[in-house]
Amino acid sequence: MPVNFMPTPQELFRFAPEMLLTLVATIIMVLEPLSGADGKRKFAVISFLSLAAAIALSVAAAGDPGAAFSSMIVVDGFSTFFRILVMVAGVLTILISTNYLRMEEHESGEYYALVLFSIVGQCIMVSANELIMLFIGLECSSIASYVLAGFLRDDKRNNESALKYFLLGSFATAFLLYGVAWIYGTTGYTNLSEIRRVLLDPNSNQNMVVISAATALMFVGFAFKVSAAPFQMWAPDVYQGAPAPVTAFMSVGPKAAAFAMFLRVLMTAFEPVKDRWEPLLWTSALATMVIGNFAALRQTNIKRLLAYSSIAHAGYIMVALTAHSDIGTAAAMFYLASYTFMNIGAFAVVTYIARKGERHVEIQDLAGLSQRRPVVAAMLTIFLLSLTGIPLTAGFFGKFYIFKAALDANMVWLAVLGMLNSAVAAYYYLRLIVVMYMQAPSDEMEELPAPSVGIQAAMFAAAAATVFLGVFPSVVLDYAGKSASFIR
Amino acid sequence: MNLLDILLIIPAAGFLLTLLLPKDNPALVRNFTLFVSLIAFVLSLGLIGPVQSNPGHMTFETNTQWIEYPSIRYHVGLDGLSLWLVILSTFLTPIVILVSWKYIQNRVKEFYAFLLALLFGVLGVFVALDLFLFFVFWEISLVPMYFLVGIWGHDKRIYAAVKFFLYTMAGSALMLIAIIYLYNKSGTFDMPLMLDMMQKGRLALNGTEGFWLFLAFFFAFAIKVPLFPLHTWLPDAHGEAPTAGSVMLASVLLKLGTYGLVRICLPLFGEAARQNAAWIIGLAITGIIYGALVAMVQPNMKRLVAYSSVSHLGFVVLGVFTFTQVGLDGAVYQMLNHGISTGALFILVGMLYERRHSLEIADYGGVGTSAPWLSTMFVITTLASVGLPLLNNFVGEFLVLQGAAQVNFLYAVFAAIGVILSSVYMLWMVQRTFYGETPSEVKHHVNDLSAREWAVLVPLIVMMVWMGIGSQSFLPAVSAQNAQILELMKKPAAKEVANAR
Amino acid sequence: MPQLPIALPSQVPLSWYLILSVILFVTGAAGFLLRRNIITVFMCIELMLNAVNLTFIAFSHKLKQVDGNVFSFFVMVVAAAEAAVGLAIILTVFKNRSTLEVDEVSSMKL
Amino acid sequence: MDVVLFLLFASVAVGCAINLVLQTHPISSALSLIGVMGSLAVLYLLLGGEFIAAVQLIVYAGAIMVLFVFVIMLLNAGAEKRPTRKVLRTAVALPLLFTLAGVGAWLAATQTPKTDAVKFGAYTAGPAEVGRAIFTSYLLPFEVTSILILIAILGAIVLARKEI
Amino acid sequence: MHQLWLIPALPLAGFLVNGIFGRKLPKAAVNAFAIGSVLLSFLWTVKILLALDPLNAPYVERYFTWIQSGYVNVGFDLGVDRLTAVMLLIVTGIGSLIHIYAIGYMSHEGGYYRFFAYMNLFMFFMLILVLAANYLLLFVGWEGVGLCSYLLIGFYFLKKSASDAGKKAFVVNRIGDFGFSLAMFLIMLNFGSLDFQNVFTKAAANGGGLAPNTITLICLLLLVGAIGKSAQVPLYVWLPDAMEGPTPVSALIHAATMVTAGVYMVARSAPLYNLSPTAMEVVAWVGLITAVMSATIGLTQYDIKKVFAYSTVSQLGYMFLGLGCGAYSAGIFHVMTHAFFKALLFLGAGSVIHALEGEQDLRMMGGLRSKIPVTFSVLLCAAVAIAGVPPFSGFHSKDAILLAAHAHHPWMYWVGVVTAGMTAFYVFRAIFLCFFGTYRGTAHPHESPLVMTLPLGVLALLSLGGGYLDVPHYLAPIFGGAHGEHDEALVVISVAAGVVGIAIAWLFYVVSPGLADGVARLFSWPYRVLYNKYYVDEAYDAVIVHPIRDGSTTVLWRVVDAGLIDGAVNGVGSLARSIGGGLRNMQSGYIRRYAAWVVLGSIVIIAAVSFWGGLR
Repeated sequence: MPVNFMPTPQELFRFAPEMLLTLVATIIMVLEPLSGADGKRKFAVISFLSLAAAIALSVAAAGDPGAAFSSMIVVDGFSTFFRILVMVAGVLTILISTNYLRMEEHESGEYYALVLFSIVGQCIMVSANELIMLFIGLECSSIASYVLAGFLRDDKRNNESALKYFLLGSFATAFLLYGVAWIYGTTGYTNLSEIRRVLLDPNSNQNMVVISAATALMFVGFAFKVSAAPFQMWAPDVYQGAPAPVTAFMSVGPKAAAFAMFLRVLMTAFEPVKDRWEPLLWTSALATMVIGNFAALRQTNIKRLLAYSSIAHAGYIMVALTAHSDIGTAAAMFYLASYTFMNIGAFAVVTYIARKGERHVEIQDLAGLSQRRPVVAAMLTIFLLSLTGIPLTAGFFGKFYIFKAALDANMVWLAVLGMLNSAVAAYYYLRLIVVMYMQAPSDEMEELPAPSVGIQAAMFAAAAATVFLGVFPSVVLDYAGKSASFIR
Repeated sequence: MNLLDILLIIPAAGFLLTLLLPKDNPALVRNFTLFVSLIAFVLSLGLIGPVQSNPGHMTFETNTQWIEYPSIRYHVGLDGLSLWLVILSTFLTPIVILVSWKYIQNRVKEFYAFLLALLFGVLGVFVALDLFLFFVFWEISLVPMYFLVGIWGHDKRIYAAVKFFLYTMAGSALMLIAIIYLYNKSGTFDMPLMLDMMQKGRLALNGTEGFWLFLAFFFAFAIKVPLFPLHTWLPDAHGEAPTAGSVMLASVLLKLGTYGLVRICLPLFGEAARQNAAWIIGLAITGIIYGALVAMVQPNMKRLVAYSSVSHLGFVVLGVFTFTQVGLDGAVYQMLNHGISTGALFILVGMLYERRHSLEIADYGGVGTSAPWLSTMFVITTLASVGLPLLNNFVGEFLVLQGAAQVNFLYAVFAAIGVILSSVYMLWMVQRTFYGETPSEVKHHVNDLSAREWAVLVPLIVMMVWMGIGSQSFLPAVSAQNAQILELMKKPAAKEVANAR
Repeated sequence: MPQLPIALPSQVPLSWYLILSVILFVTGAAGFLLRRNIITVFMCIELMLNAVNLTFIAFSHKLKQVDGNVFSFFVMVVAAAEAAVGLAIILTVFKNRSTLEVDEVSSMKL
Repeated sequence: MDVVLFLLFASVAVGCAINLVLQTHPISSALSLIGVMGSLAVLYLLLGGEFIAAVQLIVYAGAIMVLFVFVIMLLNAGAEKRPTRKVLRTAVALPLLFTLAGVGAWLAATQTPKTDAVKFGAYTAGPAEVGRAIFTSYLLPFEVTSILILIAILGAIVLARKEI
Repeated sequence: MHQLWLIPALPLAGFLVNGIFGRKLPKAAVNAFAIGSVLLSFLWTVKILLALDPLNAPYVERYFTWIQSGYVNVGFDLGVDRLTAVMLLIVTGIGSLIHIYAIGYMSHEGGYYRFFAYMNLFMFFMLILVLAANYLLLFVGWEGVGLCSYLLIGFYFLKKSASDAGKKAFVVNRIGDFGFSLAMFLIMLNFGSLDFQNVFTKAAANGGGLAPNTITLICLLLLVGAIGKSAQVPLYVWLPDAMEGPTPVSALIHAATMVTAGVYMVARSAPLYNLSPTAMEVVAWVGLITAVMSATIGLTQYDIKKVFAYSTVSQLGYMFLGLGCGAYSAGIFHVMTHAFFKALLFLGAGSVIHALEGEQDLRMMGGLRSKIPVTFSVLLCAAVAIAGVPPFSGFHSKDAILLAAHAHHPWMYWVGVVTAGMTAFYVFRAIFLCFFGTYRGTAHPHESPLVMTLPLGVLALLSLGGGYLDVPHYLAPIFGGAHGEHDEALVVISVAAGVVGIAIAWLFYVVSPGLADGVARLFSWPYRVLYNKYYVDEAYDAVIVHPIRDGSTTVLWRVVDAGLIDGAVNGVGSLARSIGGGLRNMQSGYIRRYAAWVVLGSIVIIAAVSFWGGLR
């Protein structure tokens, strides 16, 4: 039995971004106790740079696609897309975090290290081609997220958020794992391509009942991670309780990675049994949209509102998943990209508005923002319009592609219901705009200081990306379309 | 890069530049936006000649790729149908900018910026030949209007703005689905291409598809028109919007709906349109009479005018769904007429509001004594609105009714009742507002027109007379394009007959 | 060896292991739903993971592959990591609220 | 022999598991869990998982559970207060769980191949086999678990350390 | 080219000048523009008519295409034929006189320039109406005069009753126009043109191949228009109220010109009506009913202008009777003579009112014969003319109509005769109440200035001698010759009826003034009905106006619009919110409950996927 301990340089190169980030995170971890209270800013800079370098490495690695480490991971267009996406989300998160942490007097290198680790986990998730790999990546990402959610350890809401996230997350992971175990048992493989092969093999004589049950168990795990109905309950509580920048990150990075892994599992391994999945996805997508949108109608806390909105958006992406097609995959990828920018942008504003102790997270705290900080208000308006799906913003094209994919797959009714849902959604996004633009600021509002450079940079970058994707969506979509076929 | 493209760019660029202007210099903002809108207007006049020389075809066409997949093209062009609507938009924009000169005193910059953005949106809708592009502009036009109503409106402005937005969103949601569905059927968003495919039999919609697609588009447009019973957003939006908003809403935005009906519903879904014409005409006529009756009893001027719009737009829909040359010409002409005369009515109501700060008719009376010219203008506009001959609305109403009579004489009978009622409510408002003894509040606050207001009103009055007498300056271009549309509606049926043989 | 009232098979069917794992898994889930002490709730998750491991190893035996064993090894590692973080989270919760009642950690709702 | 051993330890495992759920004091629960783990280790052995049985005892029962017990002691967590009667909740939750168990058991019992029987010694995954797998095809996950543990350490530090 | 367009354009110019600059112009300039333009128009008319004489065929000038769409092609065309010529002369001639009169009458009123501007505008539209060479242009004038009528009735806009009356006039006219426009649609549809020449040529050729019912429908709808404009039953209600306007307006618009537009239009459409005996019958009936009904009302009124107003309605009924009997030329003849004497009656009444500083109630007059002799004498001229006393103008035209009626249906003649008697009675009743007996008022009567009496004199001459202008003969080429042979006996009877009416009036109001009241008491119930004008206004209010207004407010606006439609819309909104509230309640905040959802969800999903999917 030839035993090959040594990975080839090529393999290492394909895994280089993760290695770089791990290295940097470890260094930060080590240096953290050695730096003084004022020297924490450098960790942000280091993380920022390392993420930039990792993005560059991912791009470089994409030039030489292929599997690595006994097919544990694959570097293809799809994984590169999501790698870059989660790293960009990380960059934006770091930008909006620095000032927040300083304000909360919790600035420390560990935060950045955790973000980096979480991103490593997500990168592994999106490129994993193996259920084990996928599971470990998922855990890396999740555990780091649990900690981040409870990062301000003296804050009750942080604790609660972390506990809920942790307990429910682990609970759902157990279901996922159980599903994996059964899949392993029935097919004999944990490699996605192998599973596909077995399922396609007409001679394998698989017991469909068990496979279905196993996929259902896995679905529970995935649906939980992407906060799809009926497993979305944790999201509002966790999002509301976690520190604002962390919420921004959680609603984007892990979600995008979870969707990526969901897509890959669905499209690669279980595409042969997609008939089984379809009604399930259909129902879940619809329920997710409905729950997210309708429940958001009654929210007064911006973070919680955005949490419900993110549930609703998960629902839209589920519609794309339901389509089971390259177009659907590409649509989901594009949507996640646009969603990343608009949502982090929105959270950047929330982070800015909230200020110390997150006291200002009620919708009414936005009153008259357009007069107090016109630029910030304009930015938030762009993000909200994009979330609503108004043309010339990324969100519009996202929805457009998704519903186009749904129609391609002949799911006219799902598309119609989805669009009507997005009309409902317009109501609560509008409400924020109403408060910003059409209500006068109340007298007892305290002075809003100018946003920090980081928040400004994040806001502008996100807004620019939102508008750019809204005008020239092909830039991303073409890429997504090309890479969508890789996961089949 | 032809004149039309430049015309589209100007308001967009104006919008962005306005945003860059200093916030604390409203005069600069006003002058700048006025300048921009005047340039747009002057340029748009340059469109007339080329289009009129070839009104049945697209002129100033630009067709370049915007997005590769799915193939979305920046395909714009102008024909006889859209020409006058484009000019109406550019014509009214400087006017509403002038109207708001004094009225808008807070957040001036945003206000004027939104006006330019609105112009951009509506121009885009009128010139887009790609369904997707059409939809994009359709939605873009929604946003500035939302802000105009929501920020600078009256007391219930937020409710009105949100209602307006959600109503339209609900409609456009379905339209988007239909657009995508069409794309999936045909592989293109390009309207002329689609029509061509239909003519050649390469794109055929079966009955059910045609019906649902038609309905999806129709629903979106009917909300915008607004057709009874989808009209309830209109009185609220009109009633609460600032003058400029009401004017643009009534004069231009409502036309998006009727324009869509003519531009998209008729040629693309001729068969379905024909099959559904009966109940749609029923709704249109109901709207005509209903709008008039409800307008009659409104105590608030703006709401009155708003309900009158419901009535007037009913005529347009009626004309469109007669599928006759006469009716269609009348409908399109009526769109323009309504734009001018109802716009002017809103401006005049706004002028009264600026003076007396009330929209309740009961708060007025005897304005004729203290502001004779204002009253004169108001009466002239009212008369135009009730369809007095030699003023603009008459021509449109005459043609629409003639077209209706051609299809079914009873349609004309019932629709003509609306004409009677329109004189009732309009004159009643005039009487209660301008005649009688002058209360002291009115006497002290309501003074006659200023030079700026003259500048606003005279062009409108001139247009009313011109369009009433010289309809030949406008109608031939419209007619030619409408003939094309009717021709397109006929073709598939003819083909079926051919296939049956 | 006394005669058992029911006839036992000479070898244990694989399904028995699987049924056992189902029972353990469900018991863990039941504990999660029924217990109110956060630490106990957490332990129930561990129980569920154990059930998963049992499945892996049973299938590993059936398939004559080492992969199942490896997988359950990784599950253990993950369980350890989770335990470290989870207990830390529980500690912070306890520090702030002085309670381990899971239902009392419910300030955010609706 | 296999059957007896299986039944014995299976019943111990189930009994301990149920005890875990029923006990109100966390310490008792923790000890029950250790019981479950111990008996599972035996079952692993029966299934040929020698390495994993050892790890189960050393790492799981030995380290992780000790950590649990340690925390329980540290927090001085007493027994749960007498739960307020939540008849409805129990009435809903228990049938739910029984259904889940029923469905799962039914699946396991009927939908797996009948011929598969577990023969002791038929297959062994000793340290050698596992080690070979871990350092060849599973090299990457194995390395990544180190990241995972790093994260866990970092997380524990972040959350549990005293104020700087 | 004879520049026909100048005829209406001149008053239009006068309107524009006075309307735009009138406020700043001195009165003399206003007068000069207003009256000058109308006079010039009159002179221009005369010049053209002389140039065109003998005008055996219509003369049409085409200017530009007004509306062109599909088969609809309407030009801005003006034309003259003999019918138009008669109308043109009446309109411009009487118009000029009344304009001159108005200088005196309006001299003390505010808004002087406005008055003349409106009057000129009216002249413009009226001239368009008679000159129009197609129905649509006729409709322009038709609506335009309605507008001017509205503006002029509401001239005293501070008075609510005045603006109410104006609105009423406009709206009722609009109901008529509704019919007219529908008729136009049908004409356009069936004849493919609105051009008089085209339509009539086609109609002459075997009815244009149209079904008789269509022709009848067209004629009846045209009649609806005519009824509205010419104040026939049932749309006459606006005309008495229209007396709220200044008296020259009543004379010009509501007696001499505009209200006869209906007659003109029916006469103009004679080629169509000739094809439809049914429609003709209806026209005759409408005319007769109107004549009788308003004559009876006129018997009891006390407002001098109201009396003349009902008389106008009644006389218009006569004209319609004539038209309906096929005697178009007689109808037009009566239009002319009526224009003379009714204008005179109103202007005379205006002079009386002017003299009494605004008093209009006959009961507050009396014995003015000596105080304003000129006015008295001209009014007397008018009265004998309207009473049908030979040889004055009214006699000739009324006679022609009654003879035609007799030829049509003899009983119609008898009704007409009775009406003629009533007409004579109430006109002279007014004269006697006003000028005989003793003065019952408080003002100090004084004779009107020359500028007012001069036109009165001219009109008096016309009233007396106008009957010798042989209009029926002049119009014979268009409408054919006289109808019904000249029967001396019938003439005598009708004259006798008029004389009897005068005699009774003399008896009641001069000889024994108490007698009238006695009769009124004797027939108190019929008297009350007549005095209250058959309660028609009240009935309209109760049956049409109030139901529509209240129904619109309560049912349509509050219930349908705000309640049902908006309620549904808002209901969807609140439904969504309550759904949202319900879904939100899933979010209890309890971890274990969330876990229960997870478990429940898994069970459902596993069951669904494995059983439903797997066992399929």
